[in-house]
Amino acid sequence: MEEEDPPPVVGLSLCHSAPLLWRAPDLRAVRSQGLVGALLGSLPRTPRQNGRLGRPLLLLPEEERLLTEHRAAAALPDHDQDRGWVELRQQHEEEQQRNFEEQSVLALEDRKASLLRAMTSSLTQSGAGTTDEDLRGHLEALDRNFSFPCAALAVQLSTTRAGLGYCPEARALLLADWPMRELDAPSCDTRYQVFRDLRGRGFYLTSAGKFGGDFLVYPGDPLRFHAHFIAVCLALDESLPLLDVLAVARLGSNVKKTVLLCSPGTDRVRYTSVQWSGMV
Amino acid sequence: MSGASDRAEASGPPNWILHHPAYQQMKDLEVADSAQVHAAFLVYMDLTEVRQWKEVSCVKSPELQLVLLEAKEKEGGPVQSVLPLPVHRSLNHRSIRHVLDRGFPMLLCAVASDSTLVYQRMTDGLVTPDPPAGSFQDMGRRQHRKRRQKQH
Amino acid sequence: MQAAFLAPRRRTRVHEEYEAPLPVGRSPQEKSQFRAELINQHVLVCQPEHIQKIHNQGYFGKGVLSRARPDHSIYDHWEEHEGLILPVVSQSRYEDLIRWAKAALSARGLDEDAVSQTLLRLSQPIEMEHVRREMGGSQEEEEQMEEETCPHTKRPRSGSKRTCRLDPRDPDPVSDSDPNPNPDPDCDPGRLDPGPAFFLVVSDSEGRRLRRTPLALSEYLQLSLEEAFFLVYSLGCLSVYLQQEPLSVSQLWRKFRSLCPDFISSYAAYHHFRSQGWVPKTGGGAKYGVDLMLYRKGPPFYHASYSVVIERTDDAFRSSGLRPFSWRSLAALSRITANVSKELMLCYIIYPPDLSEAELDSPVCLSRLEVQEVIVSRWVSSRERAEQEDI
Amino acid sequence: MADQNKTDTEGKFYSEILSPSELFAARSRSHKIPVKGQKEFFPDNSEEQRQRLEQSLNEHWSLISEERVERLGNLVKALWIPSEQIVELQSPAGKFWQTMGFSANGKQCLLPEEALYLMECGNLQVFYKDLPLSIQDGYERFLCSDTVGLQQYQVYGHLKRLGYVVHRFDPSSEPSSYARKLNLPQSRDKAGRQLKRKRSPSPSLTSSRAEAQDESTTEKMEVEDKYSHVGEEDKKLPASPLTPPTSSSDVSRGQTWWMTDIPRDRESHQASTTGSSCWDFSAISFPDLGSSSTLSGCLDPPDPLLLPGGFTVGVCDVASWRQKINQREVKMSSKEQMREEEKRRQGRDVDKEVQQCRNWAEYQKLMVRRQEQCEGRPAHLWNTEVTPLHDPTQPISTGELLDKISVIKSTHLLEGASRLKRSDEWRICFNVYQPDTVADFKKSNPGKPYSRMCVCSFSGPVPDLRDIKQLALQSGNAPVVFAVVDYGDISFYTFKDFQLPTDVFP
Repeated sequence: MEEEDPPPVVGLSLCHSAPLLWRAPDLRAVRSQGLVGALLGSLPRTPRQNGRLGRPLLLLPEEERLLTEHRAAAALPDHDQDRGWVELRQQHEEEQQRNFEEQSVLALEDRKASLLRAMTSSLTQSGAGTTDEDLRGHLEALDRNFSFPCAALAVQLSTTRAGLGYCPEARALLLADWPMRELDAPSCDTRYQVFRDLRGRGFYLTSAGKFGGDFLVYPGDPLRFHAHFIAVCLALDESLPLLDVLAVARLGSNVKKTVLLCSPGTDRVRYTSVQWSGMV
Repeated sequence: MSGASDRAEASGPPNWILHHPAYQQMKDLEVADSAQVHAAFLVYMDLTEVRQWKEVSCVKSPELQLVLLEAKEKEGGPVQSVLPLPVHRSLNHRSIRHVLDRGFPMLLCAVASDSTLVYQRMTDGLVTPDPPAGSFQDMGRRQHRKRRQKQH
Repeated sequence: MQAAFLAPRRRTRVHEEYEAPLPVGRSPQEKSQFRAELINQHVLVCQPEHIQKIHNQGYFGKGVLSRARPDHSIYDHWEEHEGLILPVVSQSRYEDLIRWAKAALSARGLDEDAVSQTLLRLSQPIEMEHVRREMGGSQEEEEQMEEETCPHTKRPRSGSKRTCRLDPRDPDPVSDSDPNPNPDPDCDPGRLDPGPAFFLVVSDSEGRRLRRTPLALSEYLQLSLEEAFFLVYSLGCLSVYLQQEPLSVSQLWRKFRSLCPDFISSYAAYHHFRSQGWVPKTGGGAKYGVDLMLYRKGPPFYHASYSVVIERTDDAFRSSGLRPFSWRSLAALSRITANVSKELMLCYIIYPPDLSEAELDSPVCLSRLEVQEVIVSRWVSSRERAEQEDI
Repeated sequence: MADQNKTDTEGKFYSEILSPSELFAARSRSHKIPVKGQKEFFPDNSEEQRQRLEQSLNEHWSLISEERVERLGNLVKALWIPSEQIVELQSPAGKFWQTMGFSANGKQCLLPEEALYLMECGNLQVFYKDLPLSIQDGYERFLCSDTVGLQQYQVYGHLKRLGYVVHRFDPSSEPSSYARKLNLPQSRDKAGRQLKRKRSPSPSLTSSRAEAQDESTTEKMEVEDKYSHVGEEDKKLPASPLTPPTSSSDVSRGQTWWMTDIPRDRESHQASTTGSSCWDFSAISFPDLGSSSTLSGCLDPPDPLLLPGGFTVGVCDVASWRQKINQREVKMSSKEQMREEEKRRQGRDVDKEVQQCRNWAEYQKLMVRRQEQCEGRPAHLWNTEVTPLHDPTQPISTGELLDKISVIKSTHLLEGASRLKRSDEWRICFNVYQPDTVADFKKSNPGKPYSRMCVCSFSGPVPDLRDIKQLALQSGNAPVVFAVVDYGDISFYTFKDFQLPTDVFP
């Protein structure tokens, strides 16, 4: 399922230590590796709703660690390095100018096309009257009088920062080493080992906090499949109040998922499925 | 109406729990944790007397120093290990693995201080949950739920 | 901000009448002194009359052989046999009971001869005539008694469940103390039900044989430590015996503290809810991963209103809980509570700073504790997201 | 898996700057979101399933990679001023000004989170050093962990997208706990309430219900504040079996269910206790030393029957006593008189049997009788230092019994909260106002917030009682909501003060 070529290196931007992905191809690249992440931003198409969100994509610490271990992610340079600002400003101005000119042309063409459409339709409807002559006259008048208002200019509010990343050469820079962030608290390590193992088995994982666990475990892409498991990660010797086991198991049965106790052992990760017994 | 108070003074008949052969057997396992032994006995009684399980017996887990039960839900069915545990205890995954390593499917039974029992099924590995009922059945269930909500 | 009080939900079908809020007499004639045993760190009420009163007046405890109400019968199958309805047991089950009766008799210090004689007498074949004769008059009496004294006794759902008990002191039990003989409305009134003193033993080789029950289980009521202490200390109506010796209030307090890691907090919470007139059930909490469930009036009448988690805090309101909360565990509790239309309540027991160990050694310290109730609920920012369905 | 989706549009994905023709074309693009299909349970490797997945992914990526394109005329222009951490508007503000932004030195400004949200909505173009900032720039430059960090912004955006008005919480603008204790009228509060009255009927059922609840809880709090000095007994309405902890506002809700199945015989029970055979006070003379009409300086010895045994009381010279006592007449208002009368009545009602004794001899007989009764009580419970709270041989009503065993005091969240030192671990981040208040919303006079948000991380600690108390005190009249951020998920929890009502069954 995963490609033989090494996956493209994605650029992480750290927002107060939260690893965010911004560029659409990067989002696709991590999804192709079975990493889901969490979208945080408003969706450009319909921003005022929470049902479907847009970029940026926040990675779980486990996802970040997996990518860095595979050398498939690197940090983007910080925004404070305002390098080449002068050139960028100049570039921007030129672009805006070009943009205005081209859109003026497009707008004029658009108007002409609709004029043409309107006249031909009225021609066919009335059956007589207007001629090619008339049409040419109208079009010429349009040419003379048309001015494209500045307010009508369509502008892009870029999602990603301009600059690095748009030229393929710059991407090579991303291969440069960057220190892996410390994420090695024992609980983090337990979670990571479980995450890596389950991902290795082909599952897709998302955070399962509101279900009382660490991960929701999906048999395929969460866009299309329901989660099967609520994974609870704990060290083999970690003490767990029985009441907590009862609570999460009951929740699991309420939402028709198996609760999975996951503990990394010396050789492999141990899994125990907990299900409501139906013995009441 | 003074019967009740008179009886309170009398010592009453001997307690059958203490004379039950299964209880005696559990005692003989020399598990120090007497609350767990009592929990195990309650589960034993529930399985044999209430649920009519077959071939219910008790064994001691040397690793956990606890009484475990072995039982079959039906005659000729598979053996299951049962771990009875007072509800306010904690446990770790290693203890669960010890019981699972006996090779049987396992029930964890939480025993509340008033003898309420809550069973959880524990299985080695990943057990995919049952797929949700088909759309037809689902409809039925939803309507049923609606009806119940109306009643309340 | 004060959480609104939500009306408890009444059960749609109520099978019983309400006897009394608590097992204490409301007239000087009505004496209430009950007895329980402390066995294996658990409190058991063994006398059937005590069980009925303690359970039906305030819903204390749980029958060890029943789901809630102590109404277990060991017999699931009943058959008509020559005009009588009798329980049916298998040969192996019968042998178990004989073995058990033997153990019980030996344990009472009878010598081997006496034991085997008694067993022999018990296991002799009997005739239907004998059963009919023994049953004879008692049937009418019982029914009369039932009407007079137990108007509130719940009628079993079907004829298959009956209370049964046997006093091992009496190897030849008759059903005269059975408070609930054959009330099955469906059965032919002409037939007699001998109660559980006799049953049919079924074996492959010999078919059905009529036998005396060698020994029957009587249902016991197990009280949680909090329930037991409440009945002793707050109501003064129960005595708990340890190896035939009754314990004083202080002895019991010390004993329970040694058995339960934070008995003071859990008892304080229990006591508080009882003194507010509610019925807390510690056992039911296990089903929902909490310490106790809180009912109005009693489980037969209302659904539980609250799932309660007890937390202990010091004077600076710092928690020192035995079960530290995480958002994860709170999320799970909040969801399962909401799924069954209950509310999640945190019950903080606040200890003053100067409470000495000496003071804690007596239940008098309860008056120095304070209780803070907090309702935890999930606020749904919008209904637009039917996320739960979608995962 | 996504490899298969790499089509010839790949080039487009790698260049996220749109060409003029793309920009022009984007003006007429759809605003619909494709509906997600029903999810499946098992991957079965079937072609149909693969196709459905591919379609879903294609829709997903086209949605995700879409860029914001707006008409320049619809955009408000603004400048990012990093030194002040604000965004200054360069062109007139839009509709958002009703609920967002503030004026400073004659300039219209936005807080960073407001600016970022408006950028995400396609309303605002922010420039820095003459270059427009991208959304990414906004996240990286505007968010600051001291004020509104990423998690706070997630919560802000979540609520804003649902239409709530969200403002930063400013502790200094809230009334002090002292002012609150005095129940000083808050000018802001008053205005806020007027605002509510003027408001048109709420458009959505949910919000109006929530609001109603909100209103009633406010009232309740005020009622409670006013009467907090009233003793416990006064709060309990003895006639109702289930007494809400607070009065009136709750009753209407409760009535429907608790009134029906309980015989209300407590009152009649109480009425019958007023027995007729009491100490005959008309026959016992009580000397009124204060009365100016007292003639002689001596009092006759009292009837020995009225005295406890072993006393002999002779003639008493009262002259010296009269000098020691305050003889001024006590003036009582009618209210005080009533209270006094009430007190006297209650004092007598304490014990029915004692009340029936006509003299000391009878009283002592009663005590002996009771002692004998007590001897029937189990010695192991009663002949020790710690005895049960209740003696079952002395039956009393359930209500009295519950009163008797109520030894643990119930407290509330604000009690002792002011003595706690404020911790930095928890802070209220936002005030939140309901979406339906937007039409009449005044930034200068926002009124009482619907709730206050405390933003925290799912992996962080759960507030303990101390934290809950502190925040409740700080928040005062509005409930504190904990917005718990678990990566992309946000859950909201409240920890509300509660007092379980007493429920007495006769």
